[in-house]
This record gives sequence, structure tokens and C-alpha cells, in this order.
Amino acid sequence: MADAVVVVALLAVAGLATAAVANRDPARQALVLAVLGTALAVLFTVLQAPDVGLSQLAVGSALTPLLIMLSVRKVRRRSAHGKDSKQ
Amino acid sequence: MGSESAVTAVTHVLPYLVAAYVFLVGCYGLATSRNLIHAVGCLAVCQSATYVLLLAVGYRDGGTAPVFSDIRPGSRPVVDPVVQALTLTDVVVGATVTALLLALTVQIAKRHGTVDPDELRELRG
Amino acid sequence: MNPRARLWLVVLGGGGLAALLVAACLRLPAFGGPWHPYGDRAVRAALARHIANTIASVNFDQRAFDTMGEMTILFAAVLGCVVLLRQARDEHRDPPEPCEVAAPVRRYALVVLPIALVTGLYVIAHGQLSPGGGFQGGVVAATALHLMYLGADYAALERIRPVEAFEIGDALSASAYLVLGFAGVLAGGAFLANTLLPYGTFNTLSSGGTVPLLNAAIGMEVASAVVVLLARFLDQAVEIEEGSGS
Amino acid sequence: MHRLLPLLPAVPLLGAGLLVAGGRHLPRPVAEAFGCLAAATTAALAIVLLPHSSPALVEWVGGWFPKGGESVGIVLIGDGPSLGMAALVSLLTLAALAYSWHYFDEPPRGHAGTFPALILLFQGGMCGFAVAGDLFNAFVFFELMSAVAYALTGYRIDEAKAVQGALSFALVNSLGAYFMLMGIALLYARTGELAMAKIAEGLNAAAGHHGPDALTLTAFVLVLTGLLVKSAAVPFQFWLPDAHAVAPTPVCMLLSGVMVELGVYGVWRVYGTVFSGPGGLPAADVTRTLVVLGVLTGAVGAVMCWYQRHIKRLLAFSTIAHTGLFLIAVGVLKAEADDGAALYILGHAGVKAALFACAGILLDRYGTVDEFSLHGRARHLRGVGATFAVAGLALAGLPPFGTGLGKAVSEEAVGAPLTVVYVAASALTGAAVLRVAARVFLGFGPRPEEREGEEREEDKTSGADEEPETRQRLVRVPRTMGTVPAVLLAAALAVGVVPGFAGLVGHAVDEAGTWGVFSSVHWTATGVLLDLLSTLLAVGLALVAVTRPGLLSAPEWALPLRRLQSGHVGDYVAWLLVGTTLLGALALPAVLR
Repeated sequence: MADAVVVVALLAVAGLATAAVANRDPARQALVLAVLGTALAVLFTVLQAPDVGLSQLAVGSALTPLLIMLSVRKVRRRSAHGKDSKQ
Repeated sequence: MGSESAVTAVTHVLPYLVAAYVFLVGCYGLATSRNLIHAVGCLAVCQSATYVLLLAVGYRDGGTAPVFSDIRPGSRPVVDPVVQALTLTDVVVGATVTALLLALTVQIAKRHGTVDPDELRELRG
Repeated sequence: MNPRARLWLVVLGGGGLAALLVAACLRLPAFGGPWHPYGDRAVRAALARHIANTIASVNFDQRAFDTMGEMTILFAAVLGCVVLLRQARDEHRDPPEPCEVAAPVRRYALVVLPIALVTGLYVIAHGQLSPGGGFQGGVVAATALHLMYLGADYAALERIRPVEAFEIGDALSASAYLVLGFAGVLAGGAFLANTLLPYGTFNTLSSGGTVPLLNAAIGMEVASAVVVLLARFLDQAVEIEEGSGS
Repeated sequence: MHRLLPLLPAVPLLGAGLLVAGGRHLPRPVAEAFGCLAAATTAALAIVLLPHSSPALVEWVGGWFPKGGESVGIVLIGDGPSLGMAALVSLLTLAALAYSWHYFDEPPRGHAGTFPALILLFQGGMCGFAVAGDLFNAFVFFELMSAVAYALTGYRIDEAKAVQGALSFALVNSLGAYFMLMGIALLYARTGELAMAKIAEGLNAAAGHHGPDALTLTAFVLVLTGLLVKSAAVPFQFWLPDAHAVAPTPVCMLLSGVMVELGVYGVWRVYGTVFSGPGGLPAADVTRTLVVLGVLTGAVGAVMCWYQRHIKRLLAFSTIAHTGLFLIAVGVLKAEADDGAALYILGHAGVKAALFACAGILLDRYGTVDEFSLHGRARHLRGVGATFAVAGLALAGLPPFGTGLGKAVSEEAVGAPLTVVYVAASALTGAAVLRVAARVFLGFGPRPEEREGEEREEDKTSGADEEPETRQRLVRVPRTMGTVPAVLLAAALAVGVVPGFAGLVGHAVDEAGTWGVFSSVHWTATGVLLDLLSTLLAVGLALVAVTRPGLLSAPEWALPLRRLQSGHVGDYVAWLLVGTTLLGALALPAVLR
């Protein structure tokens, strides 16, 4: 039973990692990374590593995507601003 | 018997293969990325592969988490705490290094007006 | 190099790397094997020092020197972000206009904020007993503080979050970790030696000698570091504008 | 004494922490003086420990001494090479801080302590890596020095090139570090240990009589990839010129002077401690791998160096060429070659840091580091010009500089065919520096012309129109900036001439090495003649290039090589993957036997 959960979590991680790489739009990638972070947290918990799971949940599914979203916002705002000044 | 042993054989290496696959996918994304923010995200994917590998290496069948606040020491086998400690710190530190890379990307966007590596026309030759 | 040539290189290099990795995976000990010599030693050492959570013992006692390095990476990355995201010579600050937040969101954020904050502090404090500790709790507490951005607005966040104070807190808690290390040497023992304090009663908050202290220092450091990081990125995303001002 | 080993990284780190905590309202000179004090204390500590390093100091951090041969702690090794590297790092840090004293760029508002704090963190990371005896601990400090280096490289955020170079550097090196971590995880799975010596025991026990298997090979390749990315071996080298051309000058001194060399040191340490036993990789395969990469690195670095006109970029490529030479020396796996590499690294650190310091003065005085546009403009900077020219000669191997001694000793150890690489690479890099010296400081030869016809992409990285790193353009060279390169050059000279110094270095390296032999290190007639040959070649090439620019201008066949340096981070990552495969292919015979 535990083995089956591990296998499912592993396959989910592999699939989400592929999706994170394949999503070329960084804002959407940030969302996929958040889900990947959660899947990793689940995997780590079933691998009997609750400490790491907790850490991954806080960092991988909240902090890193948040930082990426903020960067995306800055970059987009900048390019919008740049276009305005050109007009 | 044949199929069962095949299943065990797969579960014996599957976690390692998944780690290797995630690592390679991350490398592929990094090399072919058209957006530097996306590239930083791919690097984070590569990094998570190292966590999967480390924790898979430390797993023990039937083991429990090495925390003895609610189990009696010695009553059950526990998984390897060392790899968990290594991974735990690296997760948090990895996020801050990602932040450092994103900070550089934000500055590139400001100075070059683009985050597409194909359009960065400096530092050649 | 054109994208096609690059793709060929990636296929060539990635193929070789894949072959190496797969060959190595097939030679690894089977997943879930019983042989973990270092891990077993670490468990024994943790129990000998009355620490219930072996991982806390590895992080803050047995391999505390690693954690010192990791903590310094954190400190350096945050300092680096502060330097890289500083206001450049040709930029100016433009305070954002307060925007309306939907009332349910505001209520939700204001209710969750204290809960999340307390959870974070609890996770830090119980590091050597149950899963958790300075690294995880610090991130939770710092992220919680930023619910304020959702709950009220940016200006309110700026008021409860004096970034300068958190930058100093970050540096001070990093220094505190190092000073605890030096204390071992000054007492005539080894660097970061956990011999200064009694090991206490197993499974209580004060058990484990210097482990709770190091754990607390890390919790403070991580929390301050994440606050500073998020503040710098928010600053860039919301407040700093290009051009010398209008 | 062994109790003091962990302080080598801890002292600068604590200094940085206090500087950031309290440096907010300190006046700049106080903050910088404190930084210098912390760096100097560490240097003094390393130098005090050095005489006690025979037999090697061993410290278990936290007092976790092994019981029954087993420990749960982290081990630090204080032998000659590790303490020597720590001392070199600390002294060069001190030089960089002195060079940037008061004149370096305006600090961020109200953060006078930030720049010295970052430099101290860099120093702490490098010292920690030097003394690490535990593979994961080495990785941690490796990451620390990388992370600080990214921030320092991108320090001048107003410069478009600086942030681009810093990001390429950061992405490639972070990926390299993850390769290394994967390798460490594989080794942990096989041996269940993290201390380098224990991993070696585990590998030997697991291999039995069969020798290494695919797992050992892959772990070796992955760990080596991380270290070779740091030491900028071909084809992992692309990040280095981009980062070095744009980093602030004091940072360049550290990057080129010691950080890259620490990568080579890491290769030496990891191979010698982990993989040199019967369970590791056979010597022949390691030699093949490292020597092939070393020769490629030396050749590519030297050729690319010759075709640069951006002076800092030119120096960066010469660092690549010299790393190739160090790698060859480490790769032949002989005690004498190790001694040569150690002396060469010591001499090279002084010479290269002095050259970067001089280039920094040009940048701050004229706002450009373009060889063409600087033609004849720096005639009155006599002291700087003399230092630059002498450093160029030293780079080519002029006796009795430390570089010449290191080169001579290495040449003798590696044998005749590889000696050609040493002579050619040092002559070509030295010639490029001398060419710059003759044009910029003496105004020799015709003013070089831009290429006729359309300008190529490759010629745009010229180094013209750079922002000075000082608050305003210098009118006169401050005493600190002028003195530091001269002192560094004198130190490089001292490595070659102080009687008994070379012998001491050689003895310390041999004692820490795994070969169990002691070779005597001294100047030999052949060595001096070969050094003179490469110096004469360098002078000759430089003279021809300056007086008859047409004869030695970039031929068409060099163009593809220059095009590879594309500034595109995707390309760099692709080459990194190819490099890993190349390493695997070169070392593959180890598992086929």
C-alpha cells in the first residue's frame, strides 16, 4: 500500500516537472512549480521525511512561486512602461 | 512470480530513475529556455531532483520518521536522518539562491529591456 | 549558435548524461534497503544527547558546521539581493496608490495572519521535539507577515515591517549562531561543541544543550531573511520606477 | 592547534555578520578598516597554523571525535595545501580590500559595510572549502563562495553587461553545483558515509577485486563536473570571461587569483582522497581525462586570449589558459607535478591579481579598457605601465618569478610532449599582455584600426565606453591602488627567489599527497632555459603584433572558436552537458576492463 502511494507520488513529481519545464510562460510556470512543490512535499512525507516535507511545502509551494510572480510582475510592468514611453 | 519480481525490480530503482529524469528535464529546459525567469524555474526543477535522490537513498522499507517524541526508541526501524538533515537545509537555502538569480534577472530586464536570452547581444567573442 | 545546433548539443550531452545516470541507478542499492550506517550512528548520538528529533540533532549538533555554512549562504544571498535590488541611480520611488481589497479577502487575511504567525513560532520552538524547526518555522512566520499585504495594503505592511530592523535582525542572528560556535572554543572545547549546557530531560523544550539556542538563532535568521527578501521584491514590483522622476 | 581550524571560515563570517549588523551608520573608513582587520586576522591565523601542519591537523567540529573509527561529525583537514590555500585566499582578500580602499564605487546608501561584508563572506566560503575534509561540507562552502561571487559580479547594477555576465555565471555554476550534489548522493548511497576518507574506504570495500563500476564512474564524473565548472576547464569555461570582464576589479582579483584555482585544488583533493584507492578510478583513466581537458583548456584559453582587445576579458582568457596548465600538472598524478602546480598557482595569483589591478586603474582613469582606443594614452602612468609590463613577462614565465619556477617544475614532471603546451600557452598569454603594454603605455606601433567593412558581432565586446568603478574618473592614481599591484608582483617574485620557500611548499604538498614520495623542488638549467624561451617568444610575438598588426591579426579559422563564446546562457548549459558526456567517455575505459 505504502509502495503504491510512493509510486503515484513519484510519477506525479515526474509529470509535474515535465509540465513546469514545458510551460514557457513564466507566470503559468510559477503555478505549476507551486503544484510541483506540493507534490514533492507529499512525496517527502510518504518517504517518512515530514521535516523536509514541511520545509518544501513552505518554500516550494509558497515562497519560490511568489518570488517568481513578483519578478514577472516587475518585468511585465517594465516592458509596458517602456512601450508607453516610446509612443 | 515473473510479473511480481518485475514489479519489485521496478520499485527498487524507480525513485532513482525519477530523480535522474527530473534532473535531465530541468537541464533540457534550462538549455532551451526563451525566457530567463523560466530558466531560473528550470534550475529549481533540477534542484528538486537532488532532493528526491537524497531522500530516496535514505529510505528504509517499513521505517518511520526518525522523531522519537511519540515512539519508543528502538521499537521500530527509522529512515536515515542524515539525508533528511542535508535536504532540509538545502531546500530553504535553494530558495534564497533562486531569489538571488531572480534579482539578477530583474536587473537584466531593466538594463536590456528583454529577458529573452536570444536578444541579449552583449559579451560575445 | 542557432537553436537547432544547440538542440543537437543538448541531445548529445543529455544522452550521455542520461546513460551515465541510468547506469548508476541500476547499480545503486535497492530502494528501501536496510543498510544506513551513518544514519544509525546519528540516531544513537541524538538519543545520547536527549534530543527526540534526530534531524534537529544532526542539523544543530552533529553537523552543526554544515548548518553554519548553509545559514551563511542564506545570509549572503539575502545581502546579495539587497545589493542587487537597491535603487539604481536612474530610478525613483513612487508610492503605490492604495487599492481596495475585497472585504472577505481582508477578513480572511487578518484572521489567518496571527494563526500562521503563531504556527510559525510554534514550529520553530519545537524543532528538537517534533518535525519542524528554525528553517521551516522561519519561512512560515515570515510568509505569514505578508498576508498583511492582502489584508490591508502595502503602506500598512511597510509600517509593521521595518525592513531595516529585519536586516539587522538577520545579521545579528547569523552572528549569534557564530558566537555560539566561538563559545565552545573559548570554553576550551571544540568549535560548536554542545558541551556548555546540560542536556536536560528527554522530550522537553529545554532538552539538547545548545541545540534549542542554535535552532532559535536559525529561526530568527530565516524569518528575517525571508521578510527582507520578499520586501525587496515587493519594493521592485510595486514601488521602484525607472526614470529620474516626473 | 587543531581546535582553531574551524575559525578559518568562522572569523571572516562573523566579521561579515557584525559589519552588516552594525555597519549601517558607521563611516566608510571604519567599516573598511574593520573588514581589513577581519581578513588580516584570518590570514594571520592561517599563517600561524601552517608550521604546525606536519603531520596534518585534524579537527572534528563540535568535538565529535571518532569512537572505534567512526564519527557522526564533520572533519576538517589542516595540511600544507589546505592551510596554504586558506592563507593565499586571505592575503589576496586583504589585497583586494586594500585596493578598493575608499576609492571603489559609492556604496549603496547607508550601507558602507556591504561591500567589505560580501568580500569577507567570499573569503569565509573559500577558506571553508580549502579546509573541508567532508564531501558535503565542501559542497556547502562551494555553494557559499558561488552565491557570494554572483552577487559581487553583479554588484554594479547600472551596467547592462554586469548583470548579464553575473546571471550566466550564476546559472552555469549553480547547475554545476547540483551536478556535484547528485554525485555526492550517489557516493552516499554506495558507501553510507560523507567524510572523504571514509567514502574512499567504502568504495574500496564495495569494489572488492572487481574495480570500479558504473556507479563509481558516474559519481566521479558528476563531482568532477561541479569542480571543473568552477575551474573553468573547456568546455565548461564559457561563463568565466563573461563574469570576469564585468565584475568589479577587486572581485576579479579574487575570482581569477584564487576562486578558479580552488576548483583545481578541489579536483586534486577529491581525487587524491576519495577516488585514488583500488575502489576508485585507475590512475591511467584519470590522467587521460584530466590531461585531455587540460590541453584543450590551455589551447582554447591562449588562442582566445590573443584575439581580445577588451583588456579585462583578455586577462580572463589567460586565466583559462593557465587553469589548463594547472589541470595538466594535477592530472599526470606525480608528486613533482603537484609541487609545480602549487608553486604555479601561488605565483599566478600574485601576477594575475596585479594585472587586474592595473587594468582597473586604466578603467578608472580613462573610462575604457579597450586596447585600441587606449593606444598611447597612458604614457604618463609610468609606474602602472612598468608593473603591467613586468607582470606580463612574469606571466610568460620569466625567471625568477614564482610563475617561472612553477612552470619549470611542472614541465620537468609532465614530460616533453606536454611541455610544448606549457611553453606555447604561457608565451601566447604573456605576448597578449605585453602587446597591450606596448600599445597602451608606450604608444608603440601604428594605432590599430577598426576592421574595414561591416563590424562583426564578435568585435563589439571591445571594452570601450565602460563606467569607471570610482565615484568619478580618477585624475591621479591613489597611492593604495598603485601600491597593491606592485606588492602583489613582489610577492610573486618572492615565491621564486626566497631560498627554501619552494622546498617547503614542495615538501608540504608531497606530504599531503597520496604518492608517498618526496621530490626536491629547485631551479634547473633546463627549466630556466625553457622559461627564457617562452619569455623571448612572448616578447617577439608582442613586437611583431605591435609593429606589423596585419601579420598576426585574427585569421578566419579562429572565427568559429570566437563565435562559440556567444553570450547565450542556453549554449553554455548545452556545452556543460556535452562536457559531462566527454568526461564520462574519457573515463569510460575504467569500467570496461
